[in-house]
Amino acid sequence: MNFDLDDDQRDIAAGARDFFRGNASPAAARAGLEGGALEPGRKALADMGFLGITVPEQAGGSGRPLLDLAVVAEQGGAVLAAPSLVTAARAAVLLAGEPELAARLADGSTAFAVLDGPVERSAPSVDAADATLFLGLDGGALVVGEGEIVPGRPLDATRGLASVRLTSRRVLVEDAAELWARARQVGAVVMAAEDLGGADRCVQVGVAYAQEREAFGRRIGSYQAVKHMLVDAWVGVEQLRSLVWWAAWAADNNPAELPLAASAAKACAAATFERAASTLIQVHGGIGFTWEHDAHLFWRRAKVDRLLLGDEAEHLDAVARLAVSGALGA
Amino acid sequence: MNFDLDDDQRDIAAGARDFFRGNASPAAARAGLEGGALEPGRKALADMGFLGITVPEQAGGSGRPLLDLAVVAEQGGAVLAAPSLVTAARAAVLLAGEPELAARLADGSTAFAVLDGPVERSAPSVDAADATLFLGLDGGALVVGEGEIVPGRPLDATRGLASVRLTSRRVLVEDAAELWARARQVGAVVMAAEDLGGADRCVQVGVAYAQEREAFGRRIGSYQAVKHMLVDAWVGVEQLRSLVWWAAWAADNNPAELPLAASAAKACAAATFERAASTLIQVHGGIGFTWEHDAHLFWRRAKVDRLLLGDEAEHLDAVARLAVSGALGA
Amino acid sequence: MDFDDSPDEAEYRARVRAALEQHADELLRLAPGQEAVDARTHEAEMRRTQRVLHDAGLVGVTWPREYGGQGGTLLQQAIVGQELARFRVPALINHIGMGMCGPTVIAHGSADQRDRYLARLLRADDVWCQLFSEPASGSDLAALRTTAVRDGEDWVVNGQKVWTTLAHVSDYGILLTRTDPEKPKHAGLTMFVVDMHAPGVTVRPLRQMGGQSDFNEVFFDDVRIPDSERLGEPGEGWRVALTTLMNERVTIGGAGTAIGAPVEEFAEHAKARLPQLDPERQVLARQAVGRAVVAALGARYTGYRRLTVLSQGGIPGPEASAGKLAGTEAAHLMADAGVRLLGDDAVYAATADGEDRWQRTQSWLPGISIAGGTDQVLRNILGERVLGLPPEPRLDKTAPFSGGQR
Amino acid sequence: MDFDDSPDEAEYRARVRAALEQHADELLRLAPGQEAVDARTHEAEMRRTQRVLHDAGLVGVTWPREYGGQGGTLLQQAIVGQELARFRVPALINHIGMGMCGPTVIAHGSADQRDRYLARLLRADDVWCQLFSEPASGSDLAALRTTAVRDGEDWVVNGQKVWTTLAHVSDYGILLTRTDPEKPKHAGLTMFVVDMHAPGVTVRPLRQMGGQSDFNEVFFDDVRIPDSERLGEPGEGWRVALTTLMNERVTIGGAGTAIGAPVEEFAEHAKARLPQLDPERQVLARQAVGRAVVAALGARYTGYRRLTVLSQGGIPGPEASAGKLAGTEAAHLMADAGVRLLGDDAVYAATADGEDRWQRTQSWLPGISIAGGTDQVLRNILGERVLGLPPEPRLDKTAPFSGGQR
Repeated sequence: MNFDLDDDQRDIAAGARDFFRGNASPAAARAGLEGGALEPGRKALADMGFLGITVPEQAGGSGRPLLDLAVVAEQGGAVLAAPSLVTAARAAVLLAGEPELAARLADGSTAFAVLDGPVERSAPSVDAADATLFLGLDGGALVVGEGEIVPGRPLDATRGLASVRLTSRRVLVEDAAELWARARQVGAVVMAAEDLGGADRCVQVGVAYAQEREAFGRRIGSYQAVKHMLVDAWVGVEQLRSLVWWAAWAADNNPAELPLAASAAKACAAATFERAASTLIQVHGGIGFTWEHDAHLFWRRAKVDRLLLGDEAEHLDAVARLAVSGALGA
Repeated sequence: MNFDLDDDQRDIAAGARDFFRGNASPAAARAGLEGGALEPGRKALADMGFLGITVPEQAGGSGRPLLDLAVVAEQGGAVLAAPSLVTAARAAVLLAGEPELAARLADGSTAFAVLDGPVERSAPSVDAADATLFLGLDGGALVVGEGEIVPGRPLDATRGLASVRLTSRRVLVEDAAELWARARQVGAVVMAAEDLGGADRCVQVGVAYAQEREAFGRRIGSYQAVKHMLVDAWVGVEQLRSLVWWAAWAADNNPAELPLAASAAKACAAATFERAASTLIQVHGGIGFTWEHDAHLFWRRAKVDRLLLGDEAEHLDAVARLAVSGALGA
Repeated sequence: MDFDDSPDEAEYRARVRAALEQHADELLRLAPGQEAVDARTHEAEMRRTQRVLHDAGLVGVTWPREYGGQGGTLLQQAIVGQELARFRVPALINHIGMGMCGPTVIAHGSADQRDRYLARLLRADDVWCQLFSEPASGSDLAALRTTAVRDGEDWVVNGQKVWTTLAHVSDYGILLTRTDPEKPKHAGLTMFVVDMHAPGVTVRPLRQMGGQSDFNEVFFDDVRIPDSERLGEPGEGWRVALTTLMNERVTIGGAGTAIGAPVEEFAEHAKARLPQLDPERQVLARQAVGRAVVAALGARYTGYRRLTVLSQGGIPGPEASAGKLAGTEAAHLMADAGVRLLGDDAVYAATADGEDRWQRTQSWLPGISIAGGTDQVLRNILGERVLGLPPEPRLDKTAPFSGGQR
Repeated sequence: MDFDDSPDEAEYRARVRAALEQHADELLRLAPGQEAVDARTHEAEMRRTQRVLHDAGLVGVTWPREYGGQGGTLLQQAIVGQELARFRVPALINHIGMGMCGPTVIAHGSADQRDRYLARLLRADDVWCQLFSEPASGSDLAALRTTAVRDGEDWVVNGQKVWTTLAHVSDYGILLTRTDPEKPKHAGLTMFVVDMHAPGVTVRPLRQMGGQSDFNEVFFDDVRIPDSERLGEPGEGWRVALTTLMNERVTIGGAGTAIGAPVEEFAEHAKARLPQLDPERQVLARQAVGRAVVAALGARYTGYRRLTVLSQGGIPGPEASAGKLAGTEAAHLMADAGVRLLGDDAVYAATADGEDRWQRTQSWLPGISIAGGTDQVLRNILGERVLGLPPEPRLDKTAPFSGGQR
């Protein structure tokens, strides 16, 4: 039994943490709500090699397992980095047979987005707002094409959500339903990893404040109402971390478990991040619901992410269906 | 605006409280689990006039509004009295056109039960275990008859649950669907009132213990974890009380509101009583989960009642359907 | 039990309605779907609206006649509130002044202060704000640090207040200060009336997470207040503030009025959106809708019970705090279900056609669980004052404030 | 990352399996669906089972060889635990003795005590129990009132203990007493080994809400204990007890083993019952099933992370308490969904064919949120020792116990 990161992965995580802390921040997420640029941005992610972690080496990537990408994604999530690594992970699966396109994904020369829903008018899709080439599922076929972008008023600007209508399309894989499903599961795992980073950060910031702030002659973290709220959020984060690691590990090492594990991780992420962000606000009291405080930026991310790539209800339903059809083993 | 009991109803409540405290108790509910007799029993309830509160005066009842019965039921619920007034309330509606049977209901000379589900093999029905005459819905018709009783191993003995197969049947009302639905709504209100009494009692007992018991040099009620748990339970009880009163009032004064109000009250009762009973156990710590303590008897009642006469999901669904079809008004 | 008005109440309500109809043209009213107006942009109309209502006898309903009020009952006040809402008149510009500042001046002001301030307050000739909270003293109000130092006939005030509703349009405020840091925290406070136009007062809007600015920060930099503007004795400020706060409780978490959207509006929204979901999602959505409706109805009818207490001449006690807790919970459930029902639009800050009703409520609710008493503080109040549970041990009530024990 | 055994672990596991197969006929095993055996009715078989396992080298895995143990690792212990569960061997009769009493004797006993007790304990020649909790001291263990008074070479014990697992079959117990009521509560305690067959010891079963009796009350009426049976110095009882409690933490909320039903069993149940619901109820039930499975898997894989720490030679810290919280939550969700899936049978204590798996778990879980550390105490531990949040102010640590401050 060795259910822990190895030394390589710890190094990757440490490097990612340094990079993201230096090149992204909740402040950028705040500025993004008023039109500011996203940080660190696609180019910086490509330069760090993060967009190509799971792209095969032949296509210019690192050919590393999804777990490596998940630990990087967690660090990005902690500072609300954008664009999301979900697109990189998902597109890497979809472009497995397209080394040339995969190379453009990995080196950041093309801004890909993966479209959810019908390609005639997609659902709000991650980082579609500034993408130039779109992957979509069109009548069972994987297609690539250009499109017309319709953004909405952002709730969380870092997700770059937009609805897209494909204006051109070329079929890459004829019968792509299974590939598409796997890519979406992988995307769900990476989003859960980003949410893990965000939720973990919420608990850390909340704990730090509760250790300092005083009310009625005591530090507020000594009150059970505050303490237990933070503990419950932390326990949730710990469960989420386990499910994210398991799901990411399963993607490469036990693909039959991926559907269940991905749905479990994504369902857990939705509830855990939302609770952690709400807790962060509540622990801070008045200052916690001001524009200048970071708390609402995590809250916004949580409110959006919980609905992307399948909401909690969809994934709980999937977990139940898979569990009763024997996916847990006997 | 006068949303409060009137002096008559306060008197009725006070009288009922005295009666039930003298003639029933959680101890009897405990003994019932090992075959002991239920308290106060059907005869005592009839003698007090409680079985006939809503039966018309011509049929030997008091012809009083449902709200009067609800305030009595609340007092019975507080001590886990049995049999339930749900059957009296429901049968009184069903027997509106049968004064002779209604008189036998009111004076307790016949032990009625109202069967849920098909009369060929009913669902577990309240106080059917020792009933001799059954009311049921058979292909849209209201029937009365004798039956074969199949009890289960009781979780809460005071509910007298049994499944029944009618062995004889006589049609009382040919096209009874609406009457039946109304009777079930009235039954739901009365059960919610009994649950209100139980939940309220749980909070009272929990508060009293938290005021006395000490740990770590302080009374445990001074700890926020305990205090807030009790407050949340109490706030729930207050909401439930409002919904029960409203629903009981609507039955006589604004019947169009009854379906929504009854479902709201029953849904709220299910969650509120269950939480209050769990809180009662948790506040007591070790002693709270012993056989000799009363806490589990409330917990048993809550675990059973939440599923009877439609569970929370059924009633929430009904509330939603009614609300979107305009039952709230514009 | 009777949800209708008593004959007296019905008559009063009819008079209120008639007065509103008569002055309809002079009143600011909310457009359909609009919930509030911004005092920043509509100050003049809001002042005019309150003046017109005042002259029609609908302002200061419960205030004594000698101070320009109507000498009426709390229930009449509630009826006016209901009718103003029905007539879609937004909250009056001086609602803080009427709900909190005025009652404090009545209770603790000098005859001269009462004469100078109260009638003008009701007419909105002067708008008032309440200057209590500070960055370092939120729930623990008595930990405030703004100082007032005696200097001849004046006091000199320095410090910062925060969460001050309406400060940017206010003419006066009631200001709680620390005048003796050597006393225990509750004992060294003094209350004043401060002229918001005095030199050294700076008001800065405070932006909330949803982007709007309902509150302000107020900075005091050597602001001079004549001793004649003191409310109550020096060192008695905490007792004076309790008057204000008890009146706040009457105002918040009120009697039968919803926090957030009314449940009827929520039901309309659900009616429009539910059919657009696929059948299985409808099953799940109805659970959420039903749960929210039950919570909202529970809060509403519990509010009616409090209103009944008013109707019978009673005074709301600490149990009114339960109204805010339950109302906030219901509002959360409605907002969450309301947003989810939007489908794809739920991930945006507004729907494609610019409608942001549910998203706006969603982003406003975290503040509601904090402002006017956090959920946790309300639970303490209910536990201790209603259920009679013992308080937490307090270490800060006796030590001198300057001793670092805050 | 690798969920498989390391080569060493795999080899050890194979040896364990072989030993179990070899002694299969001598071991008490659980029938399908059975979760536990009652020591009241199966004492002899349970003692024999432990003896057989001991002789096969599967008991006291981590204990030093000098005391009859195997000198192995915590991970080997976990492997033995997993394989015993897989082989459906019920909890060993001396699990309290091995998990808590023995380690305390090892740490604080005299050489003579260690010689006399430890080897016999591992072989279940003697069964042990832990006598700490009292009616007036649950979470606040140090408030205990059972007294031991020195009398010549003996101590005389009077008082009552409660929640004592296995007391009715025990030969010895470790007993925490108050020997100096004038000292502050933690300072006046002393620990002893008590002979459960001594005159004046009375054991009475304590019935739980579900009807079963997993615990006992134990009464001490002038029970004499020789001073040589003291564990640690007089007044050092609290320090000795902490040794016991730290070992308890290793035992509870463990590493990857579920509280309540395994999730696979729950899934089987759902598989059988879901199709019997009408389609809309299936939609709702799948939400509950999914939620419970996610919680159970989260607890399981978090347990695997703790197991990994063991595997790498680490010691479980206070974060293990999170395992009990999360495991209890998952068990609650599974039990509730499990009961609801029964349809009509959910209102009874058993299904029509007498099966009571889910109802029994339901009635057992309220106790699990209390026993071995209430949810609230666990949250305090996690908040203070893992997250580093400040403790509550304590007023009871310095006053003399007899001063009424308990």
